[in-house]
Amino acid sequence: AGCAPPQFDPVVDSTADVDTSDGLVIDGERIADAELFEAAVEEGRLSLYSGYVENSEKEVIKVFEEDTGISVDLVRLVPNRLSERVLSEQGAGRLGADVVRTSDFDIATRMRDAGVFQPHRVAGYDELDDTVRYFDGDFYRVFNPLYTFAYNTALVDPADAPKSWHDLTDPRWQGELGITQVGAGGSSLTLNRFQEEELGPDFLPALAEQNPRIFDSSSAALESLARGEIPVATAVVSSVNIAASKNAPVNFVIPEEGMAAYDYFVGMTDSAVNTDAAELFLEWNLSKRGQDVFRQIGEFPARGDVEPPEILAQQLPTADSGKIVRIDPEVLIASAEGDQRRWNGLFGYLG
Amino acid sequence: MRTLVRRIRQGVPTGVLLVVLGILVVLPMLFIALAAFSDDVPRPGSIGLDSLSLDNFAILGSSEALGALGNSVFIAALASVLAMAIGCGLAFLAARADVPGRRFLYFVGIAPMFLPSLVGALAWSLLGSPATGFLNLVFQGIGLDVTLNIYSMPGLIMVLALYYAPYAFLLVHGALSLMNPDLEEAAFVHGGTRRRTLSWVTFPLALPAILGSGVLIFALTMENFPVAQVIGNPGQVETLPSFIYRLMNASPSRGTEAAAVAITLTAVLLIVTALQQRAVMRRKFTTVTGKGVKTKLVSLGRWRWPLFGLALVYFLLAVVLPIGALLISALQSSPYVSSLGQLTEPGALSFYMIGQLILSPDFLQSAGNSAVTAILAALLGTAVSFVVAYTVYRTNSAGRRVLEFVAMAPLAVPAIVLGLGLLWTWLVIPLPVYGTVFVLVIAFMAVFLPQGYRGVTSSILQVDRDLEDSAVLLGARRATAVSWVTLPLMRVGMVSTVLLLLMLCMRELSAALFLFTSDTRLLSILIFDNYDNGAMQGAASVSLLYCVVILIIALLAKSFGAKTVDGAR
Amino acid sequence: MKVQLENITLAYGGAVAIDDLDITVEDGESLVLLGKSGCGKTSTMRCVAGLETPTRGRITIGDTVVFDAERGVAVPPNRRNVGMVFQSYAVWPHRTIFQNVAFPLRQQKLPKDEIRQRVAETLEIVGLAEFADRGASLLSGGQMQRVALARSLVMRPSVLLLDEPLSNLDARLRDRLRLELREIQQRLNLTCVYVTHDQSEALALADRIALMQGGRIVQIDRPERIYENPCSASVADFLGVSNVFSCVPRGTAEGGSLFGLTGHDVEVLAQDVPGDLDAPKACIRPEDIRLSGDPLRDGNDWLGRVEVVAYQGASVRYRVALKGGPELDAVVGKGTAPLLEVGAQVWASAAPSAVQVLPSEVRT
Amino acid sequence: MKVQLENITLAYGGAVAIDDLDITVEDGESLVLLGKSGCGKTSTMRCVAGLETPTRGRITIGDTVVFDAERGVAVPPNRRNVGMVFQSYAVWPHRTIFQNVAFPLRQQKLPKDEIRQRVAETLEIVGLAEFADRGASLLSGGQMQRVALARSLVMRPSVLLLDEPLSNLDARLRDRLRLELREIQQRLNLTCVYVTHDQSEALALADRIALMQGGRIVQIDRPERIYENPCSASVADFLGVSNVFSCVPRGTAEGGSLFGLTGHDVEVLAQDVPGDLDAPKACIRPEDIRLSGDPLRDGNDWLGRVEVVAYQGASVRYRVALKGGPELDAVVGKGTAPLLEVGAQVWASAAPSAVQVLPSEVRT
Ligand SMILES: Nc1ncnc2c1ncn2[C@@H]1O[C@H](COP(=O)(O)OP(=O)(O)OP(=O)(O)O)[C@@H](O)[C@H]1O
Ligand SMILES: Nc1ncnc2c1ncn2[C@@H]1O[C@H](COP(=O)(O)OP(=O)(O)OP(=O)(O)O)[C@@H](O)[C@H]1O
Ligand SMILES: [Mg+2]
Ligand SMILES: [Mg+2]
Repeated sequence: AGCAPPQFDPVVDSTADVDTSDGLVIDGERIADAELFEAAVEEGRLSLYSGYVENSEKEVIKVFEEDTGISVDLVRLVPNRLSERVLSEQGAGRLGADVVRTSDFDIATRMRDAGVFQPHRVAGYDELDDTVRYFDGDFYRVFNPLYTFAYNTALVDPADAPKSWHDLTDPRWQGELGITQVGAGGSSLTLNRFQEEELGPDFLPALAEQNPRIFDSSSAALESLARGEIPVATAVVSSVNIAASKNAPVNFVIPEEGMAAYDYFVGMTDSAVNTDAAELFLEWNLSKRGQDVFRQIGEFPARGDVEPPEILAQQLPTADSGKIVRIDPEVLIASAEGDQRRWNGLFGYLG
Repeated sequence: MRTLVRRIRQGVPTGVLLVVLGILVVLPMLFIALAAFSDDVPRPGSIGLDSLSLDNFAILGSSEALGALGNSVFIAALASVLAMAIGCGLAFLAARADVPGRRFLYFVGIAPMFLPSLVGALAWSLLGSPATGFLNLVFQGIGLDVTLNIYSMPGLIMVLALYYAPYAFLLVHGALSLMNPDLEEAAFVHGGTRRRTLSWVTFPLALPAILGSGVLIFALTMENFPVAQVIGNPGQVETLPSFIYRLMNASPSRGTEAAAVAITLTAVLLIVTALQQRAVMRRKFTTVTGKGVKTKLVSLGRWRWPLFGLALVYFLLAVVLPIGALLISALQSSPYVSSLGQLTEPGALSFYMIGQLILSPDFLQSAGNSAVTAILAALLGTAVSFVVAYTVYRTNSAGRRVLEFVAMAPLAVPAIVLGLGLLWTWLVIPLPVYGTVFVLVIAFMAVFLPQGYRGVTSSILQVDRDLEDSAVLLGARRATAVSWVTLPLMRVGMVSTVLLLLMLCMRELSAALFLFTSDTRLLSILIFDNYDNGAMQGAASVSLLYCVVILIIALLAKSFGAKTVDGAR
Repeated sequence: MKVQLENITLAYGGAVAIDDLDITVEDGESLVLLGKSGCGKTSTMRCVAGLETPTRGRITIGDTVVFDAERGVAVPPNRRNVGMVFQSYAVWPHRTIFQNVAFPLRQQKLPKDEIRQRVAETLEIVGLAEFADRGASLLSGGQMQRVALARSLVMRPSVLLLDEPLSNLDARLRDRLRLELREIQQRLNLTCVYVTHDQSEALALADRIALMQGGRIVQIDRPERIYENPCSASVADFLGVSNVFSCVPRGTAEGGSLFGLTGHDVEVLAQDVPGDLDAPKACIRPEDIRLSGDPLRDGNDWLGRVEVVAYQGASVRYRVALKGGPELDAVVGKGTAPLLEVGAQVWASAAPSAVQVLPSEVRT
Repeated sequence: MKVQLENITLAYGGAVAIDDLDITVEDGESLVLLGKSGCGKTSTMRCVAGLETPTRGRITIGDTVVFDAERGVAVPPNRRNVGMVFQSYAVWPHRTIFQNVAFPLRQQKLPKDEIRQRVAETLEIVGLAEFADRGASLLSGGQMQRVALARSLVMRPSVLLLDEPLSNLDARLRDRLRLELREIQQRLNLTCVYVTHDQSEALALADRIALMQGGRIVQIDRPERIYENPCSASVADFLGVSNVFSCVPRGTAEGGSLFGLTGHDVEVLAQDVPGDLDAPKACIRPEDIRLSGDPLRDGNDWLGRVEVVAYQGASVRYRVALKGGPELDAVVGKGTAPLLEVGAQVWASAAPSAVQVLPSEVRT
């Protein structure tokens, strides 16, 4: 043992050309005019309630704070509990957040119905397509984590690794797979819908036949994968990226059939105190600069004009390649109950 | 009329208590009850009785729920029995036996509490996972052909028992320290063997503590989620806590159904409490009388060393191995270990991350928050518990039986569900505490009231009332008499209770989740976030530091005086 | 201060321990409660002290009503200024003897010096001066009892309740403390209620004796009087009259009334017998029986045989089986007669004035 | 079974409670331990029972050495078959009376029926038959003490240790239980060690009495003998001889030796005085003093004045201030003399044979 820092590669490279002489301009892109920027700096801080993965959100905040000098107070909860808390605080008129970030369209709309959000039109509002902006700017989709599967590189030679979802049903992986149960949140539901829609009705039964180990959350699955308890598991690209950056012997696969992309939304609250800082945060999130940070973490950016990321030396396909499958929120909500029941039945799972 | 006035006057203290407990416990529970009977979650702003229904209870009839319940009951029963055996045994050794190193055994008894069950479970999954567990690597290394699989029913039971034994230890240790050897000697003289004396006099006299901790452990293992998730889940052992977790985490969330399950659990637990209350109220357990207490150690003869050895084995399993595993995992630069040899390679282990962590403002802030919250909650919680216990067992005020049930009720509700009730309560109550550390203190007091109450009760029952009454007759006010006679006599029990609450508060996660803010994050949240991020190394590092923090606080608390009661010296 | 209990009834759970009890203890009086084990003595004291809540009745101390079930009055114990020595001692095991004894003075907020001095004095009285700094549970039984006594004495309450305060002390010490107690009680004009099972203690300490039976007072009077005139055979029995026999009236004879002992062939002559008694019993104190070689011919004379001889220090106790009659206890002063052997034939005699014929019980 | 203690020394912390003690209790004998509060009686019993570990010495019960400090033998209490009634009762509060009493029989693994029957018998003896199913802590003090007694009696141990087993019982009950105890002890040929502070109890129960002082035995003998011939003035004092006066020899006179009471003008004639005593004291029992209007002229006659009259039931106790001398206690049987008033002039007389001159202490 020693005290030297281990060789960790930082996930996000935040070097950029930041110019605050007249508003906020980063790498040539004007993110805020002078008026907004000064007002935001005047407020100096903002409160963010987020359901996004803690470490990643912290990377984002770090870059934002470097760029603007505004500090962000983070309350981080998994999306479900976040929703519970936001709705309760909202109901009592004591919502403490200026900005809320959450996954799941269902959660975001329920918050909206409760009057959590106030509309704000970002600079490039008109150029954004309808899968990004919602309800006149009540909230925006900012990025999509990509759900695929990953393997332990110490146990599985990249050459032998499964290349497609259907490879997972190969007898070779009998008892060697880890998956996350369908009820673990919106991400699991999205993956499930993707599997049903894209891989055919026989895929899940076949997967169940493999007798996979079922985890209650994707983080637990990834943890086991990194430790080598299971060689292959379903996983989210950004999480794999972060784990790998901490020397975990893991890598993900870009399957032939594509991967499931679920949504993350962000919006400014109706009760926001630091309105200018909150607006600036939204602008920054949807700017090329912000989108680039998400990209580096391993998320698929929402803006069409930002390149898909290159993660762990693998270039992710573009949005129009057909390999990034986003499920329509309405469809997802409509089929959630049936999907869960079928999944539980197939995998003999309680829930 | 006068009688009425007297009734009211006599009722006032109980009334005040009922109000305090009402806000602390009953209101959150009411919210949960309401949720259980509503179609929609009754959040502040949308509380109403218009959507009442019994639909949520349908879930109880599902085969999944029944299966999970059956599993849980089985696991909780076995784990409780095992934990009780370990805890009571250790408590006896540390409090009453002439084993070598008694002080050390006290430490052994409480040390596992330093490891939150989540951390303990993680550590054991590091140690005993069939593929890469350190123990299995060791077995391989020395050529043993055994594979330990912690991901199994026995594994789950073992880990639960290991980490819940300290509950029994603390409560029973308090009770055994207050034993009057005359009572034991009488059995010994009248032909009872040592073992018989223990089982006829010593342990039955500690019955309030034993039953009390039994109820606690049973209820807590029944709803413990972290161990169920980390150990049970990979082994596909379905339990009630995973079930509730899934209900809470489902998308959309099925909070009302979780509440229904919780309410049912509450009902069951109230019955258990009633049974226990009957057993305790019917008999007397006074061991400290006005005719003197001369604490005396029981001589174990040739069993001294073997029993000490057993205690060491427990220490090894519950503390040394897990801490070792955590240490390795906090230091190692890659989470993946295929053989132990790999760890000796240069650069495989590094203190850098831990160092970084200690200095990080995140850690420092949450450590401070945790310490402040836990100390406040432990002290206040013990105080409230004492007042409740005193009212229940030392006064005739009307409604004291009810107090006991109220005090025990939070036990039945999984903390995550209770956390919701607390959130709603403190959003609705017009006091400026929401969003401050105080709301966490209050929440912890509510969540751990049963533990505190049980801890205090068992020792209050052992002190003869005459001792306190005589002080009152000699001119002291009741409060003076309590602080001069009763409290000092109960000192061991009280310190145990404070310690217990302290450690529970330090590690409590679920109840805090809905109430913390960016300024009032706690260490436990930091650990959970790290784990949830898949950053096992971070989780392990925080856990280690966290153990150190708890250790320091616990040692401080202990040095405030868990001496035994045997005459002023 | 005068202590008055009226119609007090106390029940533990279902069991009635005190049953509609009335007593008055006069100001400065020392009242001894006598009664069988379990008859309710301790319970009565606890009611006076305020440690139990009777279901009915009223208790007055001095001019203050400290308890009244009907009006809902219940003054807490610490404001009644009542001291109590507990039967169970209630010595605080976690304190030193000094701390135990100094406690009531601390409560009265006396200056340190005075406390130290008064505690020292009191410890001197009970003979524990050298133990002041010893932990209170590191004592022998009798020493603990003395701590309990000292603690109540040092307080100088207006009413002192003593529940067998000397039961575990040796005779000499008991004698001495009894005198001290009496002296203190009279000097400070304390009102005392005292429970003891020691006959001579009762007699030495009491201004009046109250006899309890089954939660009630059956007789209350000055010691000599209660001793000379027990109101029933069971009281007499309790006061040490060991010869108690059922009897039936056989009319009057010269010098008194004649009674036949039920189930026996023996007759008894008694003086001053009240009319029609309910289940009459003849009671004769063992000290009033004379044993000798010849009948005395001035009252009752029975022939008998010595069955048991028990040496009692200053006296000898005989058990004599009467011919055709019951066994009789007789106590004979050591110097007053030659020792008899077991088996000896003797005449047992008793003056008719020494025979009391009493109702078996009195209804109260 | 014979119990033998040799050279037993026991210390609590630093304080020596028993100091090089030797006693032998013969098989079937009932030995009463008498001594001041705190002299080591309880400690001695605890050593026999095996509850304390002496620092030195040897204890034999029957033929078995149960303790030997040198050879490191220490048989645990449960294998000594010794019963003990604790001074603090040690009744198990969480059990019923039946359970308390049945415990020793359960340990002997007797059949249920026999247990039930023997417990019922024993509870009958102590008068608690109707309480069998009551919780043991819901009793009065005396009732608890009887439970403790019953528990030891039912066991029929080979050695029975009784530490003031009747101290909280009323006189009648105590009398009865004392007889029962004696009867059981003799029937079962039990070896008994008994601590009591009640003189008549000691005399009634003891085959021999052992007098303890400061952790040692100072005299051990048959009751009459120890009573008639105390070995020292302090023993005499302890045995109820309340008239003890320092004196100096003044040579012999007709009918005995003459002594002057130190500090007084009064002389005492005594018979059978051994030669050169260390700090001699004259001891006269109060029962041996005669009070009358005239001097007796056949021994000691002192003029005095009655100071205190105390009524004692069967007798009256006077305190008489002798002219030019100390105060004298006299106990006079009730019937034997007319009652004297306070202030009356009387002659106090004592036969020279009733005056014992003894050394103040004996060194052992
Ligand atoms: N646990 C103890 N620690 C220290 N000293 C003790 C302890 N128990 C008793 N002693 C001391 O030892 C001496 C003898 O005690 P023991 O109990 O044998 O007396 P005892 O003769 O039974 O007196 P009593 O008649 O008052 O019961 C006493 O002076 C007492 O103070
Ligand atoms: N805590 C209790 N619960 C139930 N019954 C009780 C309790 N305490 C006493 N008793 C009963 O009440 C009656 C009176 O008890 P109390 O203690 O007054 O008797 P006592 O006259 O003091 O007797 P003793 O001389 O034996 O001390 C007894 O029959 C006893 O069994
Ligand atoms: Mg009593
Ligand atoms: Mg003793």
